[in-house]
Amino acid sequence: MAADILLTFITVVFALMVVFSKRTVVAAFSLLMTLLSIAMIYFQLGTVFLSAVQVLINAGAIAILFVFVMMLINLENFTNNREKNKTKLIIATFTVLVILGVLALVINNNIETLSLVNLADNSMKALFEKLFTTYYLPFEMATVLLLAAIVACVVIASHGKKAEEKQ
Amino acid sequence: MSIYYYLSIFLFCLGLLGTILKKDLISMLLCLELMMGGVALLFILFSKSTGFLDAQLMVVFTLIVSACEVAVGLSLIIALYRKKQTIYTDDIKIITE
Amino acid sequence: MYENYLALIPFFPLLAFLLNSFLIKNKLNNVQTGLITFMGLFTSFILVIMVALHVHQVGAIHVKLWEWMSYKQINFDIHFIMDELSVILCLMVTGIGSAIAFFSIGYMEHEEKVGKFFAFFALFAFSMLLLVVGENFLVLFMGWEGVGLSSYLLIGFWYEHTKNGDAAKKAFLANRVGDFGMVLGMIGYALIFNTVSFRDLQHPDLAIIAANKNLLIASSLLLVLGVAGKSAQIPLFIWLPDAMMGPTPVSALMHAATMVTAGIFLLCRVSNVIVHLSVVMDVIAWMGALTTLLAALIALTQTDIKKILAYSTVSQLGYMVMACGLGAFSTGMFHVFTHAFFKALLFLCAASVIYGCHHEQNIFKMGGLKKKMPVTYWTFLVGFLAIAGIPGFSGFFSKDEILAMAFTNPGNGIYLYTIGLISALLTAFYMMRMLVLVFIVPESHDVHDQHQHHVKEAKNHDHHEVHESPKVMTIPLIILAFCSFAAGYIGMPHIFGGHHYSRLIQNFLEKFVAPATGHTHLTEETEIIMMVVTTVLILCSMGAACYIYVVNDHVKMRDKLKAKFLKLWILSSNKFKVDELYEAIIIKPLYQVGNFLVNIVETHVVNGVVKLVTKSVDGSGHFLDDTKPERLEMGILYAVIGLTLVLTAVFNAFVF
Amino acid sequence: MLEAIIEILLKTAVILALPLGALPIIIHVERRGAAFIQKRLGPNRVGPLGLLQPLADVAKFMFKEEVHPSHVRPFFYTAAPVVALVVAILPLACIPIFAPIEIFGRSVYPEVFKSDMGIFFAFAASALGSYGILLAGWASNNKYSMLGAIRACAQMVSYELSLSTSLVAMIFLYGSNDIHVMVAEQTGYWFGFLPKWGFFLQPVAAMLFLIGIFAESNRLPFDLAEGESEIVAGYHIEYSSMKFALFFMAEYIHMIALSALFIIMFFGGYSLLPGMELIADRIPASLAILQALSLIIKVASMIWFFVWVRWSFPRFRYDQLMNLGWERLLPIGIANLIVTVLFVYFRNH
Repeated sequence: MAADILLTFITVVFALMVVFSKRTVVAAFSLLMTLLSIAMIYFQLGTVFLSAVQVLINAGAIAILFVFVMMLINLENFTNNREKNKTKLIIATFTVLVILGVLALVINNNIETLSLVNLADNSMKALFEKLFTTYYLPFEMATVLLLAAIVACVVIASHGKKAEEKQ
Repeated sequence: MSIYYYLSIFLFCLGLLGTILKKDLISMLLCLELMMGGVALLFILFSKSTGFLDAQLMVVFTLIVSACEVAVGLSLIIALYRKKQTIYTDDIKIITE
Repeated sequence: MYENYLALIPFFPLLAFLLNSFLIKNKLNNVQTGLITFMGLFTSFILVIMVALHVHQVGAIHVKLWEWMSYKQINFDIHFIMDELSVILCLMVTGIGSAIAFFSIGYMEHEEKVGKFFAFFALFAFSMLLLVVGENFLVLFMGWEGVGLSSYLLIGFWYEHTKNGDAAKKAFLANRVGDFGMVLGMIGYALIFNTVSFRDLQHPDLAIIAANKNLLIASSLLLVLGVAGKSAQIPLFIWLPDAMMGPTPVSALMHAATMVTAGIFLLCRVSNVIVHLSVVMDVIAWMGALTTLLAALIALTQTDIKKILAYSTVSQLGYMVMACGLGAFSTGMFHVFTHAFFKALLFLCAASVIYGCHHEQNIFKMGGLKKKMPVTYWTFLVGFLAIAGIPGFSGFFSKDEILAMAFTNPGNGIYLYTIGLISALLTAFYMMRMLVLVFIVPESHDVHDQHQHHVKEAKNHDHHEVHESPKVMTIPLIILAFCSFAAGYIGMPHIFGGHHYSRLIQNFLEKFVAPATGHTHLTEETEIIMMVVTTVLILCSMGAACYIYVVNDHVKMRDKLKAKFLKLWILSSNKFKVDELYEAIIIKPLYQVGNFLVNIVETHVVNGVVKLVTKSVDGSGHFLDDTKPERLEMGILYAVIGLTLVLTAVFNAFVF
Repeated sequence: MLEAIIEILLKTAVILALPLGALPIIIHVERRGAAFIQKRLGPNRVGPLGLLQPLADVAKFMFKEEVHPSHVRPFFYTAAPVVALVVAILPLACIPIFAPIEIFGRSVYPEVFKSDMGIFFAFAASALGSYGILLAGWASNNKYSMLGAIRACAQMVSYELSLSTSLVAMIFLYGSNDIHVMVAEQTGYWFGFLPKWGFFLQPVAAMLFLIGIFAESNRLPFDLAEGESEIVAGYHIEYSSMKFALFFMAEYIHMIALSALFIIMFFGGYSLLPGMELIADRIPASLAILQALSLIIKVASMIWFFVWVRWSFPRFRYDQLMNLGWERLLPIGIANLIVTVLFVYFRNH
């Protein structure tokens, strides 16, 4: 139980830093830390492979992309002189709190059923055999999606460059 | 284990709030990533409590989707930056040139 | 062996149709296409003769080609039958058909696109054979429709002039109305008797007839509507006179000999059933009688040669339907048989007259053709004598038998007899009038000059001299003249024919058709008296016609007559205003309903609703759209709010 | 619970001691090797044969003046080297030195973090390597270091592909991603003399992994990050003394970890070298030590190979580098993957 609380605390702290930090690079690295702490939670929950995957993909690739792009655009030296729109802040926080309340209600009402743990054998082999049998179509769709994403990135990124060369 | 449920919805809502409050596009994308983390965690928790293991596969798929989304999102931001030299949402209101 | 001959009979006209229309795309000249159709019809004519002889000895033969579909226990299959009834009609269709095909080779020689004409001709023959040879309602109806279609195509052959197109459309629509009744009647019969095949209907189960009497009467009356449509009876006869717009051989073949008899053929097919329904029989009888009288009256004042013949066909058809109505189906069929010959003959003579006078159809403009077109004159004379009912010719035998049947019919026979007699006299009168005006009376000069003047403008080729039509047209005329003379003798009444020669065709027909029952016996003497009386009256009416039109100048006489019976004359000349009547009763109200729907319902109700919807959506759109520049984040916020609302609504069990 | 903690602490001590202890030797080997290749003597003044030279270097780094430039982003500037080192050491946690042995009635696993996902975790940790460099480059807030960091990061991210494809190919081949199973698969000989190493089974995957390692650890043909001649030592320009030493250590440990992975997959990990079975059969107790020894020898030879390659290949240009990574190695990797999958499929059926 102690480990649970500790990990949740860490994740919450870093999550808050992501949202409320002034500088975006700080936000990016705190996102990295949140993702790593989520990986730790996975590990603690027993799904070891997923934590490895989480570290490898989320922390290892996506977060890097963020920092990478931030450095490319050197976001830092932007003067952030935009005025803080008070009314928007209030409305947004209010509605988000309402949504949070609704979700909390959902969990509160069925916390008993949710928290009992019935561990099926979660050996990775059995689980991932399922990936290639019952979920074969989504798996193929995912590959197609990835391919499309790669092509999209190449096109979008290079498109801009071509325009530049023309000028 | 039950505290993680609250954590996941907290992450989700925080990400949502961040997406709304943030000024520039990249941090919005960041917060989106945060929401994704929250959802994935919820998947795992449900798979543990109901014993339905396939949910863990869903996490893999959400990861894939979030990876694609981030990749395309960031390349769009770069292209946008090249064109408009700014990625603050206030400046990108006008769609036409 | 004879079964495959039977199967092949309709095949040859179909082959001719296909050859003419698809395979040989106007590479052939007119004569070759004509020959193809003629050969098609002639071969099937020979087949019909062979099968007919076989049927004469053995009785009906039938062949099933293939199963089409079956519904509950009714199975619809393409099934041909050659029984006594269809033998007669097949002979007529193929025989007269090939004669007319031969004739129209000559007649249509100078037209363009004649390949198309002969293709439709063959199509008509094929569908008519289907109709006749069909063993069940299905095949009959296929033929029925095919015939309707080809009549539309042939009437509208010269579709360049809108009048021909309209006439074709009118024919088709009238037929459609009839077909509508026909289909419902067929369905009624199928449901009641659980079969569509005529062999079952030949010996219907009386219990069934008694059980659903009303439904049976209703469907039979609907069938009668179909008959009226096809055989141009009272309600739906308007299309036949207009059908004269087509080429004359077409009117000869279809609107005289074969197609119009389809209605009577249908009545004979279901005769065994409707015989037990006295109501239906009376309706048929009275319909026939009234049509005969009306058509004869109108024919009196017509000036177009083909219109007169058309109305005379309508009145003769009225005779046949009246015969069927009286229960004497075989007599009706006998009259169909004889009428086909002399009416086809008359039409072909008219055709050769028109051909000779360079497409002039008004009888007052013709005159004195006796010397110029002798062969046509003599054949026309034979036809005239037959239709008028002069003893010795075919018309006399069949028409008098009908009148005798009417006379002996217990119920309202006597009234029908008088109407029949009057219309016979009128027939004789207007036929004489036509004969005299076209052939005997010398051409009047003023009319003649006008005629010449008209000819010079229209045609600048060869001299306007009227000449006899070529050999290819006169040979069929002679053949048909002989047939129309001889056809009567196979159905002679007892008096002349003695024991085993009399009523040959009627007895042969009665093997299938319901025999005439319930007629009081006619003694020999009364029969002879009746014959003498009718012939004397006919001769008087012919004399009257001669006196009026030949003895003194017909122009002065016409004016005097017109003055005396002015109102009657006007009424009859413009066809008793039947078209205008239909116009007023059916067509105008339809237009009014249409206008009402368009002006009131359309503009206010439908558009109104549509405007309402668009206005509301547009309005609500504006309501939500806050004028400030659209903020990206607020968009996301609204989306998420919406999502949560939906989800809470859907999963409220979990939430509360 | 207590024994577990003690056991983990003991193991981490061993795991840390080995590379850190070996570090000075590696540096020395590096410098002497470079000299040897360039036909010069190299450091042999300090102590016998110059063996004490590394100690001298370490002392140098420690006592150098700690320069802390003002224009630097303070927190991230100091955090970068620490992150780099930590991330470099993490993969070592799951690399076993010898087969699990029976002591005091319990079977003890050599690696600190025992899981059947061992190779994955090592690989994931090495993927985090680029953070150290990115942080350093960005924190030191000058153009050259930023450029160096971006290049290094791009290179590491793209060469992860070739690493992962060959890794997956090998996992297919061995049928599981537990390192012990992999090593068990590779013990024994083909035709009597050839050891059953992954290298002979899958030379293509081996080459890919090797190139990947060089790129990941920014070693020479790919050391665009600290290309001295172009961008003046890349991302760790602003770093002086100890922080620079940390970066240095991180790089070397990362190199050791990656070569250890390479050895596990392609050279049989801790499986005994050809001559060693004879000794092992005679003294069963010594099996673990011999296995550890063979692993260390293999890693040492790998390090020497690094040094050798460093001083014999010219540096790649950036576009050549990227071209090689994406348009050459990736297709080969995927093709190899497909071939192995088919091979494994037919082998099993």
